[in-house]
Amino acid sequence: MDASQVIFILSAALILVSALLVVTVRNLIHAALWLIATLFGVAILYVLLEAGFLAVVQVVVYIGAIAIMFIFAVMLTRRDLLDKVPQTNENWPVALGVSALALVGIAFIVRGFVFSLDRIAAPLPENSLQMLGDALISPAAYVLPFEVASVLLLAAMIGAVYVAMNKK
Amino acid sequence: MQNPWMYVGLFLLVGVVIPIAPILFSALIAPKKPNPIKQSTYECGIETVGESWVQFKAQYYVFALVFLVFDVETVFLFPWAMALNAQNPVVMPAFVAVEGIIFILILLAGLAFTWRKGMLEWV
Amino acid sequence: MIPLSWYLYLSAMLFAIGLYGVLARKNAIAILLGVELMLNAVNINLVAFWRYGDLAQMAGQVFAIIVFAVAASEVAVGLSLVISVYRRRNTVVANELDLMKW
Amino acid sequence: MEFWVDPIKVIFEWLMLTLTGWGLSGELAVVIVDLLGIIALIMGAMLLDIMLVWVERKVVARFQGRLGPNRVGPWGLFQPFPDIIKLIIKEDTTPVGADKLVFNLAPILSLASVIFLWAVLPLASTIVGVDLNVGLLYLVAAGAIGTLSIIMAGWSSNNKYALLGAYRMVANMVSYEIPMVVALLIPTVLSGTMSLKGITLAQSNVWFVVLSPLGALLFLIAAIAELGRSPFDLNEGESEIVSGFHIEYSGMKFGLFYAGELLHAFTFGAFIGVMFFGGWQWPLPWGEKYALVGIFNVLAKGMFFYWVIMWIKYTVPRIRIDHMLAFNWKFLTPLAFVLLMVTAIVHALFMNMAPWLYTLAMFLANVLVGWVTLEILRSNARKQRVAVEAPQPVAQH
Repeated sequence: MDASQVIFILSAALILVSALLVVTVRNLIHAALWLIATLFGVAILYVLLEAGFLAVVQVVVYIGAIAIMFIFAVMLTRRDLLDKVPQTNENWPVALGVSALALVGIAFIVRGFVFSLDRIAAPLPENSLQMLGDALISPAAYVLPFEVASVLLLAAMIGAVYVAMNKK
Repeated sequence: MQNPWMYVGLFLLVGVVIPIAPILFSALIAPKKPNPIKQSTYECGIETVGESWVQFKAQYYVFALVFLVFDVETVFLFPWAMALNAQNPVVMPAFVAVEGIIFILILLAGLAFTWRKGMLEWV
Repeated sequence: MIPLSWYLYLSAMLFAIGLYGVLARKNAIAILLGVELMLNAVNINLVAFWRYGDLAQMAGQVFAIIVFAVAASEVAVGLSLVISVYRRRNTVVANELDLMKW
Repeated sequence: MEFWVDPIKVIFEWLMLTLTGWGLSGELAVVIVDLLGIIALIMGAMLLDIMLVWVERKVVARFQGRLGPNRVGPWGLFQPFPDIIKLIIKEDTTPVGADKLVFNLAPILSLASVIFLWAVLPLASTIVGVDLNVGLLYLVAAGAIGTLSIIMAGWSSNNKYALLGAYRMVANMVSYEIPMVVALLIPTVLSGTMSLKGITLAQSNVWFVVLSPLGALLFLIAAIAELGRSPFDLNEGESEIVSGFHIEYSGMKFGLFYAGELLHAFTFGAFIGVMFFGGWQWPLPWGEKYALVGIFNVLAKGMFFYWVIMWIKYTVPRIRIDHMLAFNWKFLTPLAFVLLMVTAIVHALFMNMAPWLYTLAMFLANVLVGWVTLEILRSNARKQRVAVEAPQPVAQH
């Protein structure tokens, strides 16, 4: 067991425990804060995968914007009643069954993969960040998703602003 | 130093521990004589009415929303800015710049829409 | 070194937890929290496959970034629907939004 | 002689030799030495922070025609220490209904988010905590944690004013992150790297403030808003929401918020120096060669911009909330994006030309953008003046 495996296990534990708390705690603000812990754990995984850019982006976008939006929305819609009563609906056992089934199913698929699961990552080229930039702008690669992403964001912004608009 | 992120991890750990130290130290030596008046919510001496949660302007929300979209946009722009300076460019720099400008203009259209609809006003 | 399968199993577990959150939670905002967990599970998979696959292909990282954009859009629209509903009907409980049921 | 060129490296090697001499494995020794270095760096930053309390009080006193602290030690230099002792021995109250864990976590994260910034601050050519290839985004990420801590503080205090402070934080301070990030994109475009060391090295001929004066100005304004300092201190607003999010904090926890704010201002000052004013390479020469001179240069720039931020803070009154939001979304953000687009296109067209031509084109493009902005502002102001000065219908009797 080397250092990276220890870090992986620790961050996996952080991710899973806080994710479980996200879906179980009654106080929604706490759920949002646990979500932040999960997201931070995922950022550590990205670092282990040597995708430093994505790790930092994870913190900037998820923690800096998305999680804050969640906390904000909870503060906006908070009814005190909601913190005390159970937060799950009546068919939660079904939900548990379905998600357990999904887990088993995915695990089954993962086991049946054609390529070797024990493969070890090849050493990363020095300029992977530059490669990402090149991939995003080169017409042979992903310039279309790059531009479409901005259209998606535009649609989201217009839609969200339109919905949030007070029609009085 | 093999991996810079190892250093960052250590730094984050120490950076969180060091602010905890004075709080713990203070908790050890500071007096502790709580009473209900001392612990009541501070509202300039007037007694608190109702809960701390009060209705507030949803307008705050619209700004957070526009912020969210633009924040994600900047993430796309950082790799673009680096590609603009590529040593052996796959694409002509001017073409790269134009791609980024199209990207920005599409999003500025969203800002213009919000502006025109009067959602940026603080009423 | 960490084998690829560890990441895949972890992401499967995260996905299952998120799915449970989506299906079992009452509060609409909590449901969106579950969706975020699922999207993160997907992202772990994408990046892991990039790292263990062909490194010259940046597809994994590019699509992880696109997933960020999708997640942000989903949160923006989803939460503004929730808030809009809350302002009209004064509830965020998904079961109580049954106007279209009949 | 070698010691004065790079003392840190000499000490590092000496420690490594000592530790491996004790029989430790190489990797463990590296971790231990790194840990010691980190603690030393953070302690240095905290010591600087303590002195900033004195600087802040002394400078504000001068701005207001007072003397400021002058009893404890020469020029009141030791004044911060009694301040700290007072904060430590003060009783720490927690309001009823507060969310204990979140309430206690918030000040820690607030100061920690500022300390995190020091990991990537290039103090000299050889003394960088760590030279991340995504250093600029790391800055933004640390800022995100700071924002989070303020929202946590505002929410967990169970206080209406604190909550209002948190709401304002989200709407105002967070909004200014957009022009700030766009202003960070400009050095990235110019240097082609996100590493702060790379950005400093790219300025060895021409500083980026010459290439993009508007970018530097935008960053300064957005940074002040991001710091939550006056005139953008709406989330504190002593006179309206009685210091907002940290209203319920007392003792050392308040102290951490305060220390975080001061150190944040200084650190951002240092980053302005690094990103637009050539980092360790100026005002003293030999900054490139001698590490200590480089550190002096960076800290001197940090102190200068800290002073500029203070100057603005104690001169300009607080901005009204609608003005502040309009200023960001209707002026700063569009201007930042236009500037980014112009910078990108000029960079793409002139990057292979002679350096002097490139510099000239960049500078002129900035001047042009600035001039057009001023013209638009002027015509807007003229329209508003005409509307106000138009003869109002007088009531007929």
